[in-house]
Amino acid sequence: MSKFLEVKNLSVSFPTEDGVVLAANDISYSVDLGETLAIVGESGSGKSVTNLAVMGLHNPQRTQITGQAFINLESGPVDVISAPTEVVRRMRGKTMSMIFQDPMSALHPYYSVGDQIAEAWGLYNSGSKRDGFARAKEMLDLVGIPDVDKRVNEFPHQFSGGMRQRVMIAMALVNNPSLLIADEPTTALDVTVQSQILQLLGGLQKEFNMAIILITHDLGVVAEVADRVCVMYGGRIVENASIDETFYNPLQPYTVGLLNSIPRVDKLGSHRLSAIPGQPPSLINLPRGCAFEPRCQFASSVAGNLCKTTNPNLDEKSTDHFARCHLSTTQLHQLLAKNESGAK
Amino acid sequence: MSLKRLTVRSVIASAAAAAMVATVVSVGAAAPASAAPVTGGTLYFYTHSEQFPNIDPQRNYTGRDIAFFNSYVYRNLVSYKPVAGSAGSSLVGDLATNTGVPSNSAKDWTFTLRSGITWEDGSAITCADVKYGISRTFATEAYTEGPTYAIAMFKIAKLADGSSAYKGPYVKTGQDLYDKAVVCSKDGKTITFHLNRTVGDFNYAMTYPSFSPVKKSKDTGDKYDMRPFSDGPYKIQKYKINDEMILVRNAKWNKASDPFRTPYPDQIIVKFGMDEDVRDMITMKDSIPNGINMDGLQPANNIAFFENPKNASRRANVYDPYTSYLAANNSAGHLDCLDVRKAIFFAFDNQSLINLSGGSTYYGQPGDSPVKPVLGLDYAPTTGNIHDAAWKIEGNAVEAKKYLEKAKVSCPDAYARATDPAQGISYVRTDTATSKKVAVIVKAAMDAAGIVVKFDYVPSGSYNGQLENYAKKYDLIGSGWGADWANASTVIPELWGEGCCNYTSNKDTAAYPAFIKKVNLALVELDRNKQAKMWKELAQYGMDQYWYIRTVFSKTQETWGSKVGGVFYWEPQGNFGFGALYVKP
Amino acid sequence: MKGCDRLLKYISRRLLYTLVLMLIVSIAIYFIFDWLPIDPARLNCTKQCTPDIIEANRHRLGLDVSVMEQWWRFIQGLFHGRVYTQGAECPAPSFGYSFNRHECVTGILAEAFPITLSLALGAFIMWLSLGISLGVIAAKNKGKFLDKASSVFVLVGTSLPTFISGILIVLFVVLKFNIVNPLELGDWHNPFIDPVGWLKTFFFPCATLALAYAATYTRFTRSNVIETSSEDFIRTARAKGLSEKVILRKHTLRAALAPIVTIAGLDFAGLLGGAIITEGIFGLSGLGRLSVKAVTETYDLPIILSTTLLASAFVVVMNLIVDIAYAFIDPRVRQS
Amino acid sequence: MSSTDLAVEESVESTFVQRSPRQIAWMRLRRNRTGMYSAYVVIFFIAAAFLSPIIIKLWGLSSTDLYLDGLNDQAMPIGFGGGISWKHPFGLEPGAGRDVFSMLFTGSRISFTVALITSVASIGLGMLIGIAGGYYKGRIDALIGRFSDLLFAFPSFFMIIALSIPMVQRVEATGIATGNGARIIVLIIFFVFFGWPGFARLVRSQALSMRERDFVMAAQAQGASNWRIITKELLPNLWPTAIVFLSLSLPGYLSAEAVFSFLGVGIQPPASTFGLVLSDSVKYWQTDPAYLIIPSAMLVIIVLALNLLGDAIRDAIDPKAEK
Repeated sequence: MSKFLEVKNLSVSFPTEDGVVLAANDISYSVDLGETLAIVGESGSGKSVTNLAVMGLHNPQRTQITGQAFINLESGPVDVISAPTEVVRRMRGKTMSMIFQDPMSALHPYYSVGDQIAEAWGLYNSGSKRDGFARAKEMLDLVGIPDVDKRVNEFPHQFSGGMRQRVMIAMALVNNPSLLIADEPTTALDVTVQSQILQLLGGLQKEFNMAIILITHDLGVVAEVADRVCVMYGGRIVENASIDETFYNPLQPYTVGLLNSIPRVDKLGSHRLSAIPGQPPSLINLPRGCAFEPRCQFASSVAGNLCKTTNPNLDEKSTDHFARCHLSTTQLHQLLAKNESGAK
Repeated sequence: MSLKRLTVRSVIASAAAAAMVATVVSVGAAAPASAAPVTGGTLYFYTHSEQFPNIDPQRNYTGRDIAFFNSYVYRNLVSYKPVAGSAGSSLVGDLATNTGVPSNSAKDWTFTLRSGITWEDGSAITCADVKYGISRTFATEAYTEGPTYAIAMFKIAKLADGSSAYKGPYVKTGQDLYDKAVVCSKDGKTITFHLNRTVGDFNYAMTYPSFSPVKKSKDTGDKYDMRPFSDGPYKIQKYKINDEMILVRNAKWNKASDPFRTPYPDQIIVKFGMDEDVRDMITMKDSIPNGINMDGLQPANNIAFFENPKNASRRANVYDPYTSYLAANNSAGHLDCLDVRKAIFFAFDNQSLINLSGGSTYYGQPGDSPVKPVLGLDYAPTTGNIHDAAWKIEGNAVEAKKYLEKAKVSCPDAYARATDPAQGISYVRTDTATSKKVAVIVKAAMDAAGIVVKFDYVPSGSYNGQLENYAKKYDLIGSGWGADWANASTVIPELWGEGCCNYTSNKDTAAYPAFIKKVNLALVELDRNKQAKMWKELAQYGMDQYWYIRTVFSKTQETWGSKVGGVFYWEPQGNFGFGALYVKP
Repeated sequence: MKGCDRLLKYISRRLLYTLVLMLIVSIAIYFIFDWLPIDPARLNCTKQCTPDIIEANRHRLGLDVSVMEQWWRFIQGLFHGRVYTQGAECPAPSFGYSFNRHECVTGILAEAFPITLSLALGAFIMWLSLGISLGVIAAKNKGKFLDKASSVFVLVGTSLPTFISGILIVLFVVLKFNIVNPLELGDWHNPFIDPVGWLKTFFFPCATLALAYAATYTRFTRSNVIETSSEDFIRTARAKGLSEKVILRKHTLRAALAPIVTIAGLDFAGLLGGAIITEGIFGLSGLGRLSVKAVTETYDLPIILSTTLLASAFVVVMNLIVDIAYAFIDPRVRQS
Repeated sequence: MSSTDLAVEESVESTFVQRSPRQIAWMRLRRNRTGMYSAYVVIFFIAAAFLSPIIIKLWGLSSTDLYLDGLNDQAMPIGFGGGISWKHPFGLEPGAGRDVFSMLFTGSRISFTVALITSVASIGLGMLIGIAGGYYKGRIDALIGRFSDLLFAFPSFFMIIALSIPMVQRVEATGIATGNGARIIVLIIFFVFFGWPGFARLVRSQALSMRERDFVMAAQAQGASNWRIITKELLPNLWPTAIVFLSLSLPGYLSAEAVFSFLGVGIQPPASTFGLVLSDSVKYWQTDPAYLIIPSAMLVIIVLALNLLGDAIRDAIDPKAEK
């Protein structure tokens, strides 16, 4: 049985004045209804680019997209990459929805929130404007906005950041989509509000049995809600595993680095926070070898110049745990253990 | 009459072969004897102007407009005969049956009114209407635009400030004085004017509409200038500034009571405010065949139009009654130096100015007197100025420099003014395109002679109103003047003496007292030949002083559409004989 | 509603400000023209210019009192009418009496205004539709031929001064093809009675002006549409599943064109004061020609002052309208 | 392109290639072919204008001499295209006989001088006042706002026409300059007087938002003086706006000078700015069309090039607006 969304060998590139930017390279992942997939990476790692491609939100004139992304509807699978733009457009909002990082700029400043939600609803439902507003109120209520009768007529600038994101969510979910792509939904928000939003998303997912793709650079967020994690680096997926595997058995030095860079209560005192040294790679002239090699503390441990010359494959290092590294699982474990003792 | 508007042609154009005495060209071409005039149709006039400057008879003092309204809308006691050639300068009774009877050595003049003359409402024109009309000239608190012969000549006392003791029909101060000076006979048939001095040709002044009647009950004051009450063959149906004037037939006008008017068209329409290029295109393309260009063409178009033989039947090129002049400011601190004035005179490049208007065919000639040859009796070629052996039509920088050298010694201040780049001679000009082009030519010629000249451009519309002020401020100022009638008494005293338009500031010069003494003698001289001799001597005297740097006997070009008939040039008015125009079918 | 209250309060505050501004401007204009070294009482007073006559002229023109008094009389005249010497009387609202034209200025303005309004409105509609549609086309075809062609077209139109383009249009289009009888060029026709005549008179002058203005709007629209297209809320609209047409019409243009309201309002108001050159070339007796002739030819102070005041009133009032319109368009403005 | 794409591109350029914003702008400008050609045209004409006395002399011409030999006895130029020849590449002026080539380049020197001084001065003034309003806010800002409202309310075009002649007289009375010198001064004063509020408003809004930005806050936190913040933090961030405004206002003032000269309130003959030559040449549209076409074409080319250059500079500095 195939999953609801299956992305296969998806690549996205932009021709620019300086050369072709390979923003996403041979990406494959899948997510099923009721499941949350987290995609993690630094900015510029290709995580948003990939999902915008799934939504069909790239400008076709300036983007080259190859590969496939199947959405398995009851009527049969649709490849949203090769399907006509009009078909994909009619799936947006209804089959798949997306919410964005900055809820202020993502809402139209000149229309009331009710207007904007009703517009989304009216696209797939026949009904008067009043029906649309009634539905908007319902949704606003659902996402936990108080005093909806009044607030439905207010404008985005009259809402706080968290409330705005709730509005965004209400708007994205107004047509009961099966897939919700949340692109850094909490980055711009306070920490307390962050968890409220995440809880809200989790609750709604259960209610509507949605597939959620959560794009983030914050592993803390991931830990809270995700079922599965894809780590991206330099336009490629470098690790793809279940949440537990990712956190407790990372098999890629970059993932390890990411994990080390978040404060953890359980290792308090013994653990020193460490940033990953160096800069993310240029996506124009990717090195022939591993993209992470220049920043990888273990690159020298690999025999020969393998990391410099050959890009590792995304291998299934253990059951349902994929990682892109020349080091074997045991080699990595040894090196990590050595590091830890050294630190002490 | 004053050259009220400095049109394109009047500034650069100019005038007369010295030999051409009293033989102004008549324009026969358009009206061959065989073609009989046709009654009916609409006659159009079009102009760049926004309006007629003034059409209230007591305020109208522009040659063209006097001719226009005298032909169509209002009548005088006496008019010029509307015929071509010099016969056009003879007088004919209009509202009066005669051309005036002088008595008491021409200090009293009596006119007999015609019977059957009516206003546009059918009421009769009375002697009181004439008297009332003329009295409006005295209302200087309201009207100042018209000629002031009545104020100057009537036997009414003058106050200390030189103004008349009679203040006009509105204020009524001194009304008794006026009633004594202008007397209607008991039967209302004759009107007599008592003058303060001998005026042998007073009846010529009567040709000015300032001496025409106004019906007191119809006097709307300032607004009369928008719609004078008609006693001519047409009345004003509409007059909107910047838009149009429509004249329609005056049903109450009685052909029998009018000795000469021939109202052919049913309707006359004047279109105002045409863009100059559009106006020229209409004329050149003959787009409005029953239309007349009231302004003349811009120089380049003028040449093109006149060089094209196809247009032969719809154009006239004539000497107009005006002399254009460039007056020097002869007062101290300006050009109070004969040598500097002469230097400027010799430096002038007349040829380029002539060429600019297409050659002397269109421009006329450099003149040698403020009096135009057309005045006949009062004109004779002067000596010196353009008859000087050293004068060259394209300018003589060498001669000019010679006089500058002299001026260095004789009048260092004026010399410095003329040659010091920090000072320079100031020359005021109107802000029209052609006027500016003239400036370029003048500048180049003065440069060649080492004279520094600086130009100031002022709005053309208010230029004439400001001449008095400009004349005091600037060193050089140009304008034009035509005799009000065929006597230099309406020229020399006006331009160089105590008259209206002396812009030379010559009154402080050493040469002035002798001059003005002789002028006053000439004014009261009754022997016309003796008087003429005196005017000629006075012209020579002034020209020798170079009060005017230069004069031009100018020519005028008129153009009209192919369906306009009856065109002739009305010599004394310097314009079309409007009354004879008709629209060909 | 509370929002409505706020809007009312906002409008009344702006209205008050506008009134005060108008008063200050009118006083300033009176002082400026009084300060000029030109004495209208001396003009048209060539021969008999005794001090008496100048004084009489000054009295007649109402210049024998202080500037503030003149201004106050003007304001009073607006509400109560005024009586002048020589039987001239102007009922309220009186803008003064022109002794050069022997008419009440109010009447002169009332005749000139429809002409200027027609010209301004026609040009406004033409340049807005031309500018905005070309701008949108250019933005949608960014970097392609249509983009470049439209920008060069409007730029050439703009670079040619109106006094050249206008005369070329008159001579080589209007008169060459006998579209309008040259004597009727600039004739006023009431658009409600004779729309064809009106169109004949105003189409070409409007086009001349529109050509001069369109470039600004094309460029403005183009860059605003492009900039707005990259806004997050447009991506949101797209993510909702809206079609490109709806996105452009409802989302992009609404945000991209809002700033145009400001400049369009001001440009329009400026034109209402009179388009001097275009009016001259096409023989239109609008406010522009009226005021310029009044300055350069007759120095007709009542007309100069009235047209100047009127022109600034247009600007100030249009500013107010723009502000209010903006409050309706952009909800954020209402709150501040 | 969506902002996400942009983010990618931005990061590519700014993070990896490591160029300063100025370098990036310069690089973009150089890559814009239209922009570069326009720049060459503009540079050529400005250089030609300011070197015109030398060029004209080298050509053996003078802008004030009358070449009467080239005119017929009706003062029209002899020969093709209004007397175009090797010696007189643009022909002769009908009527007076000056060399059109020398007239145009000598005249464009005046036109450019007026436009440049006006643009720079109104930008400078607008910058100063705009920053003052935007940075200090409060009463100063309100005062400036009211005053510029007042200026906007004046019908500037008409006021310039009405006031310039008396103003010229006043300037002449002070003895600073006479004739065209005084007219140029008056024109510049008027242009600047009515021109600065537009730019000041732009700067004010930018300064207003900038003073809330991190780098200004940081400087304030470090106790930097207002003067230092304005000169070191605000000004460097405002120069792109100023340059774009400059390049777009130059053609505006060039045209404005032409219009006012045409209306007779600007510079006057014997000088020969674009406006003067054009207003004269309209009179000869039928008899000497070349005399109309050559100056019009030259003005159109200059204004077009300046506009295109302005666009290119804006694209280069602020790619978001145009990319």
